[in-house]
Amino acid sequence: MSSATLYSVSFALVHDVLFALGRAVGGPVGAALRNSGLITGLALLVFAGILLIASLLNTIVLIWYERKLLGRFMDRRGAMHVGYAGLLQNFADGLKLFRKNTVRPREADGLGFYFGPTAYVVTSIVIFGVLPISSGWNAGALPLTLLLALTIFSFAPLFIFVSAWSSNNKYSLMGGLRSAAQMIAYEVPLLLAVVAVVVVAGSFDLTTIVYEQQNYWFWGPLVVALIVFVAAMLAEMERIPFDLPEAEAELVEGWNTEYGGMLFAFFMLADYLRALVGSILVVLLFLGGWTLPTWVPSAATSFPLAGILWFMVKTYIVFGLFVWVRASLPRVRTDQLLRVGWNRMIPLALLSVFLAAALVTVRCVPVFGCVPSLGG
Amino acid sequence: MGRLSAPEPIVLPARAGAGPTVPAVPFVEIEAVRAKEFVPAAKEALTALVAEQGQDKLIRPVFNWAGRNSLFPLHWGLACCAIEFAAAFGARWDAERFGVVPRSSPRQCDLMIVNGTVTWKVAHKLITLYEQMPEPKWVIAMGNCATGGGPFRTAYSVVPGVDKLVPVDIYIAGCPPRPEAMLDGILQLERLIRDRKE
Amino acid sequence: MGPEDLQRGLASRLGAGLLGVDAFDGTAGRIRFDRSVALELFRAMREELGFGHLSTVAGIDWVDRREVVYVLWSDRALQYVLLSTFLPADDPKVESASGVWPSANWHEREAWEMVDITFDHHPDLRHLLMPDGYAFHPLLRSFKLHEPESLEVKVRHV
Amino acid sequence: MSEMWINMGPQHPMTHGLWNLRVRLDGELILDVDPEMGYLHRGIEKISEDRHYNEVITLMDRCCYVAGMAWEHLYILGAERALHVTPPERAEYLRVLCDEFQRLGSHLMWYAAFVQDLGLMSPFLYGMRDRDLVLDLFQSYTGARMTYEYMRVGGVRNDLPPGFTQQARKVLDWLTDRFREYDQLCLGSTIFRKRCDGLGVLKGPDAVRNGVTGPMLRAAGVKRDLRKDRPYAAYDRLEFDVALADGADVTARYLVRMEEMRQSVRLLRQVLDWLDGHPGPVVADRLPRWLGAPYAPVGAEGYLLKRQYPKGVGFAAVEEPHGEALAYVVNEGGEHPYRVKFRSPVFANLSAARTYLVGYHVADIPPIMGSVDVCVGEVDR
Amino acid sequence: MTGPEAETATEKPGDHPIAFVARPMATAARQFAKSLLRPSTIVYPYERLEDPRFRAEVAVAAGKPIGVGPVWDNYRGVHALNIATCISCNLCAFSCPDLCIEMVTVPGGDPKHPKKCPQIDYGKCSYCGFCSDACPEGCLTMTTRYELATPKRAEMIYSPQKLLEVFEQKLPMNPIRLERPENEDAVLLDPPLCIGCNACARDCPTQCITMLDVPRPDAKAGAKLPKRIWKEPVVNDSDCVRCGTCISVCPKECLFWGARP
Repeated sequence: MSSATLYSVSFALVHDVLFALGRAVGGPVGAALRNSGLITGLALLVFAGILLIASLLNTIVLIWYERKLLGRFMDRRGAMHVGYAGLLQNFADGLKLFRKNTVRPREADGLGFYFGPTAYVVTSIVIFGVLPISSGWNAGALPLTLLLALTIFSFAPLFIFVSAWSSNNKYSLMGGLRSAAQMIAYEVPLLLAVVAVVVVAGSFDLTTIVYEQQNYWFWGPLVVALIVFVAAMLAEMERIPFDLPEAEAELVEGWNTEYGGMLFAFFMLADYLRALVGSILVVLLFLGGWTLPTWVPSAATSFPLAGILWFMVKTYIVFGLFVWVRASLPRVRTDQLLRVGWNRMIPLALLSVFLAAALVTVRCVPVFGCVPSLGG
Repeated sequence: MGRLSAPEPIVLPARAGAGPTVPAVPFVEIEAVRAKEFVPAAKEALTALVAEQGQDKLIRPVFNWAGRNSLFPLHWGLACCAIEFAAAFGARWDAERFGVVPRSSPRQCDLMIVNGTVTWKVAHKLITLYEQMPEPKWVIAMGNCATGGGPFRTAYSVVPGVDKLVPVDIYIAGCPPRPEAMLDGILQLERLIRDRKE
Repeated sequence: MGPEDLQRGLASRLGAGLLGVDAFDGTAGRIRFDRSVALELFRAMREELGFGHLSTVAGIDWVDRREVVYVLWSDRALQYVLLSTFLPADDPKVESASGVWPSANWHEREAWEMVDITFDHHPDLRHLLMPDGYAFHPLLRSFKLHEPESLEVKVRHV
Repeated sequence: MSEMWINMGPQHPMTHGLWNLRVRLDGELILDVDPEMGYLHRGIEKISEDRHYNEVITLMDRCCYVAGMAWEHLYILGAERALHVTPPERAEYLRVLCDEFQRLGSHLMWYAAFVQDLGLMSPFLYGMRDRDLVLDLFQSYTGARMTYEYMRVGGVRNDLPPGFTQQARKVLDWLTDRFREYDQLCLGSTIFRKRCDGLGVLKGPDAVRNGVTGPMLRAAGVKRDLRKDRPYAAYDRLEFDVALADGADVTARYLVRMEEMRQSVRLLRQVLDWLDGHPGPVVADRLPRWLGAPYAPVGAEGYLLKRQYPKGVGFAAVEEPHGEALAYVVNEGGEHPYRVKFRSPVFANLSAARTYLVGYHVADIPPIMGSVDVCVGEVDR
Repeated sequence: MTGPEAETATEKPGDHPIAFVARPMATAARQFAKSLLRPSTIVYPYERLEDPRFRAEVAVAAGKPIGVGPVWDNYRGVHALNIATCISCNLCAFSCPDLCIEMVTVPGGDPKHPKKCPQIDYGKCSYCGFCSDACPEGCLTMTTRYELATPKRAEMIYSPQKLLEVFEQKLPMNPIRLERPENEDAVLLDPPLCIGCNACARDCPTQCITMLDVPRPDAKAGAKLPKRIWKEPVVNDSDCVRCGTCISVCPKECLFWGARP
């Protein structure tokens, strides 16, 4: 599968099926079925469907994973009675929220109230279109996938603020403001940390970045960038210790205070989609993507879908780290958060860029790669 | 006076409703302990499909299954029972096992657990919160104060029973009820939802 | 510090307003005073005798008159002292202590609300525990509780 | 953003109970606060006037639901003075045992609620889990987890069951280990220190002027602990130190409460040793006739008392987990108290809210109010 | 981490920022490792605290804070009533601070003395245990049953028969019982008021009052003798349960509590 992209696979699938159908039907209908435009369209649909289902399923499993993990951190069991070990818990939650009435407050702005969460979840899903999950498992060979992914990723504060403002609640508004301030503040170090990776890898294409890590993973030489990236990503994902916009203790539920039913499900879904994207980006940029260190026996990578498997394992381990942080650290305050963002994170990120540039300049990257990284 | 007479040796008899005493269960089985209950439910739904009883019969069990397994109670504490309510979410009882996760915003809740004394001063706020919860929604009157005013029902400021303000689905007696009793109330509510005809 | 010390310390300053100092179990004594010297007594207690902490203000309804009891604590003497004054039931007014001890604010609001004792020059005498506009004073002896039978729950079968 | 009032409560995750903190904000800066109480006012003082002396105990447990034993003790001390009853010595030690276990339980509950306010998720669960052990001990000798109805005028209801002291020691050992863990999770965390240092500062003179008592006052460096200054029950025969800190901020209150828990463990070990070696009666011999029986018939017409019993006024003060609590019990010779007045420490601590909240940010409200340890039941009564 | 390290944590805040974030994370990770296979959760409807295996363990067993030890039976839950030994003395209803106990007639009494047993409304009961402390015969006790959730308010009212069912389940009962005080009050008589009406002896639940003949006092000149039958109640103190029924039915208020000389 490594030679084909996900789109080419779905294209071939649709192509074969439609041609077989067309031949079987014959006549003008059959000819119409073999129309290339129809094939392209259907292939896109299949592709999008696979992406959608894969990302949604992964998100739901991710929520379950977090709940179970958090449970163990807290000396309890977590969801366990719905399905085996609570695996169906989130399906129950989703179905229930689907059936719930959605109440729009009378004073809320109708357009923004519905548009915000919908756009938030849609943009969060779209990111998966450009993320390579294994070699070739993405929308295709776009040269700027990393930039595209981060661009879509940074739409979120806009939609959060729209939904917060339009729900006409003081807590929502404060949550939305905090969210916007925080996301914008941490956008800069996030991008600067990415720049460090880009400088070393020499490409904006995520697939290329992963292939650049065939010999050594980037977390060794770019450890400063990794720290900045993870911290900024925690802030972007609005997880503890940076979950101020949803700070339950002071702002009831933050910017989704007024949302219930399916719109609330959208918010939860989008939050975890973004968490998934964050973990995936960490894996892609610093942990070698779907590749394994060279000392691993080749049997571990030779079976079908091995790339995807190792990729998911890495992603879930990274997300487990986020959960660990969530289980053990308190929340920071807005001013502290912003001060850390502007005063600490950006200099650190600039330092990491400088380091990366220095590394590339003196061409000593492999030396660094050998010492601390697993991917020697 | 007031001395302790020698307690007799304690023998736990077999108990009606307590279920068999479970020996130490291995990890894999205890996680599946309730999953086994879903098999009959799935069978029922399939039977309905086979018998072509109509969409209604098929979809309702699915949604009722979803509804009863993800009850989000409103996160608020009125009085004593709120402490036991919190204890039920603590490590020892862990109500989240049943998918019960407290939410702070009434918009996201489908269960209001009235855990304490309701005074007339808070009554209209309680009604507002109830009305802010989207349908379908349920109310559990936890403890005697919510059920009927409890020890304070003669007082001038206490509502003698929250059922005077909002419709109550489950009453849990106790002053305050143990966390187990609260979980028992939630399980009873799940039974109610299972048999619900929308 | 005992009742005699208190008597000695206060007599000159208060004169006839000091009605007496009794021994009281668990405290340095109970000072009975006339409400006309209330503010003077408060100041003397705080500034001269060092009772810097006002614990509570309790109103008691004796049907024909009302009593206000102030409980003070001195960190120096490590003792409580009670101040007690009686007010006529038709004019239950006394000077507010909240100018001397800011902590008296809420206690006096509660006493006003529950036992209907008006505190002159109180900065913020409004309802504390009952809703605004509640017209009764529940801790008066004339205020009766519900009969339990009148509250029988009408069972609603849902 | 222009100035606005927001209502934090009555249903708000910060409040931990039913009250409403009205906050005037400029952006996120607090300009003014106005706590609005009374949402849980149950008229306990009024109902007490219609109840028999021993039956008021059931109300005391529910008055402050995280520190029921301390309030039982408070009321019982007041009632005993009003009725001229002296409890036996073993009952006094048992009361200290109850008080200190209650202090542990209350402070653990405070810890759980406080860290939850800060966004710390797992310590909340640890606090609740360890508090359940204390409640188990309570249950093993009183029969209930939170509403004990254990103390009686003139003593306590029953003696400890056999084997209690060994179990209690095991729980104390477990808790001592956990305290270290708590400190690592909170004090060991940079974010915690950054959040809590210099927050909610209430200096000693301000605290005294505003009637603030308890751990909040001791965190401001004022050494006032009624157990030491004005010993009641058996505290004068036990060794312990008063927990003190001088930061006057949220961290100082945290330190004081953690130290108090350690001191409680120390006290409890002494009390358990004493109880092991000194069996005896737990109820006084000389009680008023209608208190002599373990039961207390009231409300029955014809329960005639041919004799008027001596009148009296009882005044008692105990160091409750939240601070200084007072009871003023007026006995007019009847079966019911004529008037019962309680002084709740949290009532005074809350009334000073303006002094320690104004000037901070809205995100600071939960930790500050968490460090105050609000129990609405005893504020509103 | 051991004690000294924790001490340094409290003493020197602020240095080593990374280590200070790592310390809470290490604590959480240790807890994670401890609870990986067996968290301290009790899987409630399937495991219960009153199961012997939790009760056998002491409070803190094997590093897990579960199990309440062997004294769970003190818990005050639903009452159990042994109707057979109930003497209808009303003491439980008298002593109830919440007035949740009502005495209702049950079959089994004779028409003169209808047998009345407590009916308890658990929607009002505060589980204080005053009633079972007051019960002189030990027939009303509190058990460890606590599950009382019901969709109908009326189901919370337990009739004597339902309480009997609880009794027949042989649940563990509160073993701590109070002994009667030695210097208890007794029912005393004020003879000049007594008219010998027999009401007290008739209504006494333990039949401990007997009406005995007393000599008629000599009439003094001019003195008016009270109208009375010349019988007076004599109370057998060892049988008396101090329920006060006699005092409450006495039409002349001539019985009262007091110390017997």
